[in-house]
Amino acid sequence: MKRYSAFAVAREALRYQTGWERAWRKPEPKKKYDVIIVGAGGHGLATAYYLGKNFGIKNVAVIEKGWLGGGNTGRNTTIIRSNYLQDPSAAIYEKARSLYETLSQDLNYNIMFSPRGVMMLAQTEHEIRGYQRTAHANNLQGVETHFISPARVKELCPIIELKGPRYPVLGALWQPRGGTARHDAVAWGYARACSDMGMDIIQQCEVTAIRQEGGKVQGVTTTKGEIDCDKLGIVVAGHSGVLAEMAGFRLPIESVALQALVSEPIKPCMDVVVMANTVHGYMSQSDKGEMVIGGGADGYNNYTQRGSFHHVEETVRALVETFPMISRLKMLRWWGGIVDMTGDRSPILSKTPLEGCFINCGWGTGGFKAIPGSGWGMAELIAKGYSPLTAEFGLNRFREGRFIDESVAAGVAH
Amino acid sequence: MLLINCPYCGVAAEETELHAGGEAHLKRFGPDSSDDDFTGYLFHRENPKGVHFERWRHVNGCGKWFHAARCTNTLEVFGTYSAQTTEPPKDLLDTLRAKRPGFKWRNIA
Amino acid sequence: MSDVALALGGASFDGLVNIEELAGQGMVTLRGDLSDTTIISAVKDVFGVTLPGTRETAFDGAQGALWMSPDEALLLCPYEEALQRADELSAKLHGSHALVVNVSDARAVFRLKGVMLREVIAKLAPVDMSPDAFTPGMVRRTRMAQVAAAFWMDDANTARIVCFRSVAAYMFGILSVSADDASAVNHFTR
Amino acid sequence: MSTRVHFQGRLINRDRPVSFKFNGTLLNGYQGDTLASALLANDQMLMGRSFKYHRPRGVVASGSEEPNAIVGLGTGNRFEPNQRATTTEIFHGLTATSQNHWPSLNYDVGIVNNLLSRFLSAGFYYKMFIHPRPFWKHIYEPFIRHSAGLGKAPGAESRDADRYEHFYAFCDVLVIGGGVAGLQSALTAARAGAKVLLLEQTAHLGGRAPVDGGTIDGMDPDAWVAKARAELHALPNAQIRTRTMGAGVYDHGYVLGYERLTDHAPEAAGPRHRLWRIRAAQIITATGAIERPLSFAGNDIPGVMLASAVRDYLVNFGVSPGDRTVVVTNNDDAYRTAIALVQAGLKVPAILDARPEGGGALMDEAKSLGIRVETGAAAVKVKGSKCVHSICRGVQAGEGEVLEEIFCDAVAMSGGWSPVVHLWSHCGGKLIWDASQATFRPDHDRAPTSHDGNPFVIASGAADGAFHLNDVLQNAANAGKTAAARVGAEKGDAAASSGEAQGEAPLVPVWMMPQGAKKQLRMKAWLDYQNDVKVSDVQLAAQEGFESVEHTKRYTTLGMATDQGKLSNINGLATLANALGADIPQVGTTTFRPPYTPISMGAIAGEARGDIFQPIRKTPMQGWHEANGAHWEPVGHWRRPYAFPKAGESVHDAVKREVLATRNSLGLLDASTLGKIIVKGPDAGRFLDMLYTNMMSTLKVGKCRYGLMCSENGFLSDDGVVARIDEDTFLCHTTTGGADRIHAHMEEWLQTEWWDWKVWTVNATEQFAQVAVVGPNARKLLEKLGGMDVSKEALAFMDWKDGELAGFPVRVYRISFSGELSYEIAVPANLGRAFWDKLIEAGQEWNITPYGTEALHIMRAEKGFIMIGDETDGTVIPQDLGLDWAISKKKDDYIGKRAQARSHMTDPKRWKLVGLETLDGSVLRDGAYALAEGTNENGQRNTQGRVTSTYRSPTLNKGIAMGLVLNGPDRMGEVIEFTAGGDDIAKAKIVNAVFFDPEGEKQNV
Repeated sequence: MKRYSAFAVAREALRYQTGWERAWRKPEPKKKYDVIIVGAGGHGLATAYYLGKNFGIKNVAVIEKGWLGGGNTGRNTTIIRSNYLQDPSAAIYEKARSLYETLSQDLNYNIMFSPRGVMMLAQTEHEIRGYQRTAHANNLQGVETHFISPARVKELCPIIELKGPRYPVLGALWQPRGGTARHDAVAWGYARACSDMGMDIIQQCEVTAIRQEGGKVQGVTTTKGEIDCDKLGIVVAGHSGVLAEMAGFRLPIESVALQALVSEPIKPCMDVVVMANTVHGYMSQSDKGEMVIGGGADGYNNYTQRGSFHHVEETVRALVETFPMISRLKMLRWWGGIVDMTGDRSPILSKTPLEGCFINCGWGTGGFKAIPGSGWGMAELIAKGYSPLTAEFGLNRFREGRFIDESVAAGVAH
Repeated sequence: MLLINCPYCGVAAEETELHAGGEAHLKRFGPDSSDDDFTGYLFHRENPKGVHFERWRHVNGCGKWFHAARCTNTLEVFGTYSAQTTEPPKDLLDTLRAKRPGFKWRNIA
Repeated sequence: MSDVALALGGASFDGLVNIEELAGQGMVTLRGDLSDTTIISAVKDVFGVTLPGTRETAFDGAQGALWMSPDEALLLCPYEEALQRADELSAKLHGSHALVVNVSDARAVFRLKGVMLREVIAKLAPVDMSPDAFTPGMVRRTRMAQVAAAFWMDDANTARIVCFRSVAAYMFGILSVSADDASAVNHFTR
Repeated sequence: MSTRVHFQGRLINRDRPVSFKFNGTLLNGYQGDTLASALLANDQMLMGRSFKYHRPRGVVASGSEEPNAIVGLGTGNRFEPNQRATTTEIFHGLTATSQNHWPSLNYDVGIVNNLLSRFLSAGFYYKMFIHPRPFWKHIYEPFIRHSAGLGKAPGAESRDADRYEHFYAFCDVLVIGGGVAGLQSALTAARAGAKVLLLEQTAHLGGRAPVDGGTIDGMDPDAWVAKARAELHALPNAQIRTRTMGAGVYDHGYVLGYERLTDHAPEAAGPRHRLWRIRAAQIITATGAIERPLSFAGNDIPGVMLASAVRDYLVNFGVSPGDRTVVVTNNDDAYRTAIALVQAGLKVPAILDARPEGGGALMDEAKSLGIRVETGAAAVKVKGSKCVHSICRGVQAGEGEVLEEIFCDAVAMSGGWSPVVHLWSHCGGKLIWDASQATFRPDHDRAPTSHDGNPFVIASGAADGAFHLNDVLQNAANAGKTAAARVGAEKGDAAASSGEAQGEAPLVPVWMMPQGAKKQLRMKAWLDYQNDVKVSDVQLAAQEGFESVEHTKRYTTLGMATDQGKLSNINGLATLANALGADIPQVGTTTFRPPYTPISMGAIAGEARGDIFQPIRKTPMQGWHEANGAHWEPVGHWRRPYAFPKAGESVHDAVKREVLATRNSLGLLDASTLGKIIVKGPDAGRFLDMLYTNMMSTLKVGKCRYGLMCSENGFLSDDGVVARIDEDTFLCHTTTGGADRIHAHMEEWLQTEWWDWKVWTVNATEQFAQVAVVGPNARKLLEKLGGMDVSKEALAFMDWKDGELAGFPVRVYRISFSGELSYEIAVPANLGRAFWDKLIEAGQEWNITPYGTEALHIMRAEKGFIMIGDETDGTVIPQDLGLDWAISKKKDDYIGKRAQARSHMTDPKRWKLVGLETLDGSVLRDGAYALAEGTNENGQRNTQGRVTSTYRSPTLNKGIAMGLVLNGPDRMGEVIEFTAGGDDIAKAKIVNAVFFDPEGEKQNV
């Protein structure tokens, strides 16, 4: 692989870019791999990458029905944070966040991680208490967060309205090293690095069956033929249920549409990510200048990647109230993704009833920020059969009633 | 932006009048049930890419819960029916068999 | 009782339509099987009207009944009579499976007057307000902007809107904005 | 030089001059001008700078597809960035500023990027700035953000001076687009009897036809349009809305219409935009077509425009972009521009037609006017920087050898036409490739389907790929007829008007000009003008393996600018297909998403701003609270008084005063927000036994019982006091946030699980105002009011009773959430305020003190009572809180019982509720965690508990807290450590959670 650098860019400029090679190879599938990962989104590619990097397992194929990075990796609002309340969540999201810090260097691909800071606004007394609790927990989890004053909120984000008539800003949970990254680049960077390690990324290849024998996985049948493997990782957000059914087990998952939108680009006016949970909206500004906006998910099962407009309306209404200056900006682009919702809204990274088959799914609305940590933990789980990062995210937790519930701040007081 | 007929008041209700209530025809498992049955009841949901039976409530309307058969991939609504039943009515199943030959949902086909 | 205080003290607004918070609207919720003859005749006895069909209204002067769902009706009468009539109906239905509750204080009622009332409602409710779709004699429970509401038309130029008392100020606010003189849509009128 | 010519201009009124400002200069136009036409009339061809290279740009199009002429409009609280000059109608006093340059439009230092453009190829950002790591965030990224970004941000404190609204409309047939196709479709559908609504995004009906010429039913197109409009206007079942864009088609026939009411008249009263939410049974997209640019070097220089735009400016606005315009084309339509220019007395030095044989009748007409036509010709490159200087002619089949340099000041280009398929595609309509016209058009067999599974969108006219005027009308009439038939309207005559226009020879697809252009030329051939994506960038993406159109789009940013690729998508796609050696349909298209053109956030938010942003629920006593200085706390949609600080008093001091006054004498709480649900029926007791963990069926009439409700998942979800009204009837109190939720929960179980049980419910929360009269003097106050016996004997603790107080009809519950002697009194809501006033007045002698939610919280914590939302967070079961006493052991079942038997729920290591007291009397931090030894596998510090509620108790004058602690109840007296911010810790002793009056002597009097 030719390394990317300022020098390489200059060299290629002088010879009209003729020297750039393919970012990833275009291989035909082999007969057999040590590990097959189904799904070349961020999570699948990261899993493959860390299998190679951390465990030397490089005889790996990543099989993708469509195009790599074409699912939720490229359809989210690119927020990266790890200010979660529960220990298992904080562990995997912080692992991810810390890997993001150096990911551009690790992959030799600028994924534009921008640790500009993430704030979650407290707009009720109840939210203040909830975020203070999170700050205490984060402190013990090694996640740097602070509860900050309204004045500090305004200083960090001048376009915010502190004294909204309905929900004045009472403070915020501030994670200074949270931020954003260029979502497509994360998939492309991992793909390029995987390909460089000799792994095969096979696009336009749909898995139609999972073959097993004696309760153990044997391989997959695809639109490009049968491919054998020792171990199989299923990492197909939005379609996990379909694959699980092929493997013969059920998942506590429902697929729903989540929507996001961007405004037209404007000059820099917001250098932090703001989440306002009381009014259900969040916003940041991309490097292109677009205001990137997200909100709530639909309540019904949906595979169309089209959500319902009233959610957009609710989100925009909330954000116009929080950031009045956006009222005369215009919505440029709107899109939807299919997200997997589990029973406790936390992900599943787990062994399955089928020996040799592992599953990573259920990231709901929070998958992008977890990609490196999820890949790291998943690779360890596949390679060694156990990972402290994924230990609490097993499928068995639903049976035991051992939930990882991050929505606890949503309780309602007297 | 779905439009679903409420079988109780006859209104073609837009989604903002409705509340989605998840999978239909769940059988409740109580205190003496096995772990498997109880976990299945609480968490294991049908999640088909295709025909789905589900519950809705006409919350900003007559307040009634009802059932709907809907395709999660095209959003076609095949029909709605009473909440007070443990299985879809026969005429709806006939419609489905005609429109979606080979459809399968749990043990309904 | 002179101490009776409406949510907004009888607020009013003049614009595309005249909006007025109504005093004196008694309301009684009836839960029961609306096809049950005992219930039908008890309602007829006490409120003077026959229970209306699906999404219909029935009126006899100040008394009336609105279809709310297959097992719920909202019965109307003068405010000061509501409690007594509710008790009377309750008594008549003793032994039947029914629940009668005076809800006159739980709700606010607004009256819209003017030819543009369809338009004002259509700014707020996801309901076809065209004259061929919604007419006097019908009642619609729905959402208006962000709150639940029900409305019906007494005649071509008069509608009444019911919402919960706690959101009366909000309802009055959204109605007034929608009835702003400079905001005519002229969709139902030319 | 662009200028106003002395004739034509069908849309402007030369009797009505309009003055406006552009970049501070006062300019004049006419009523009817767009900002773009008015700027051209003033020889202001340069209108903006591109996004990446800051190249000087002029207007290229005449409608909503414009990528270059994007300006900031208005000032102050009416400033709007990124508005298209081509769709902005001018008005007196309009102020526009060009964007993305510094210090000025003419001299922009950002143009340095242009000089570096060779380095800034596709993917450049991903390959650069990797080292050193901190430089990305602090140096590279801020620079990139600043040079990108397009329009100026509105001021941080700016507040939109306008308002917005929504409107719901319903129709049988919605026609989007008011050109001749839309009008014909609307006429046909309306004549058949369908209820029709037609939307047109501009202020004018007719679309392109009046500019393009021909005749309809023997009439001039303008005359036919006027006739059609009159007929529609006369039909009672048809409506026309101009200045209203069909912005998006959503599932089940839902369409967003974006009506711009006052953008052309900002001083007018009323809303600025109205967002239409239309539900249509059938939608006809008569959205026309958009002309494609040609990819030749220098095709972005100001003065190079779409041929149709040149014609539009001339015919509609009497403006010519230049004196000498060279036309470059691969089709016949562009000849119309040449003919119009010559007929207007302007020069057309040559038409460069890429087709070896040239065109048909239109070519002959052009030649007869003396225009030179070169066939098989190519524009090799355009020379110029801020304006066109000349065009170099070569052969299309070649590599770019220059045969001739033709001096000119404008270039009109046409690469063919693409139907506007956006609205067809928004909801899943598929496309097919029409090779003869080199374009995608709607695939009729794969239309979007609605709730009934049937197609609900029909394309009409040019949007369906019908380009000849007569084809357009026939196609449109068919669309109208089909739509009407689908809604059952089939009366009348469905015949279309007939159109006559010149026939056209077929086009020849041209994706690169000349076809073998060398690298140096391809690097100057723009695909996406605004985002500066060139042919060479797309080719590089393909070379690097970005083979999917989605990859290429994202890698190069092709089609992601504010025009969303209206001009560039097909050209980009064809370029990619060529680079991959694939057919265009194989490469496919990107997904079309709403909105068609950007719509304002204000319009989306609608009326919901300020006071009516969200409903604020108000109790009957709200007016008193407002008048008495309440400090508010939002609780759901309610806003409850947190405390009532007096003048000069801090909120904290007010809370303390309220607690002490209540404990010592008499307090008053507005408890109206508590849920009150009436549950009645022969099975009501049985039902409540399932709903609550407690046994409710055994409750005696006249008595109250505190109950707990869990979710089926076992977690505690609500609590409250249940009163038995009569044998069949219960009244269930819920928390403030719980009223609607619990009522819905009850109805859900009754309707969907136990539908054979005879139970009715009514949510009577708002029927009653409820007041808690609390404190040692509570009884004295009620006795003073008189009307009923409130003695201990007549109304014991946990009794309720109907009666009268001071003439008010009341229901009195003797329940206490403070540990004091307490009566909760319900009165009809309309009497609530009067009753409250009466209590205040009568309670003066005991210093009656209204208190807010914080005093309520403190007093309950002093008594060790749990609070839903504090002690519970959705993960807590009653057993964690030591509430086993409220869980009936006699019942076989209740909601949540099975869940509570799961292994994690019965785990003895679950944290349990205890009281906590710091050793020094200080207050533990909200949300603090109790430290345990060591760390877990992930390096996180182990914990053994957490604080759930913590206050300074005014009564006990020390910090008190409740918390969940590992084995807590067995560790009384033990001291453990809690986090206290940063590395600080606080030591606290585990104690009983009842801090005050543990024997209950105060409430039981």
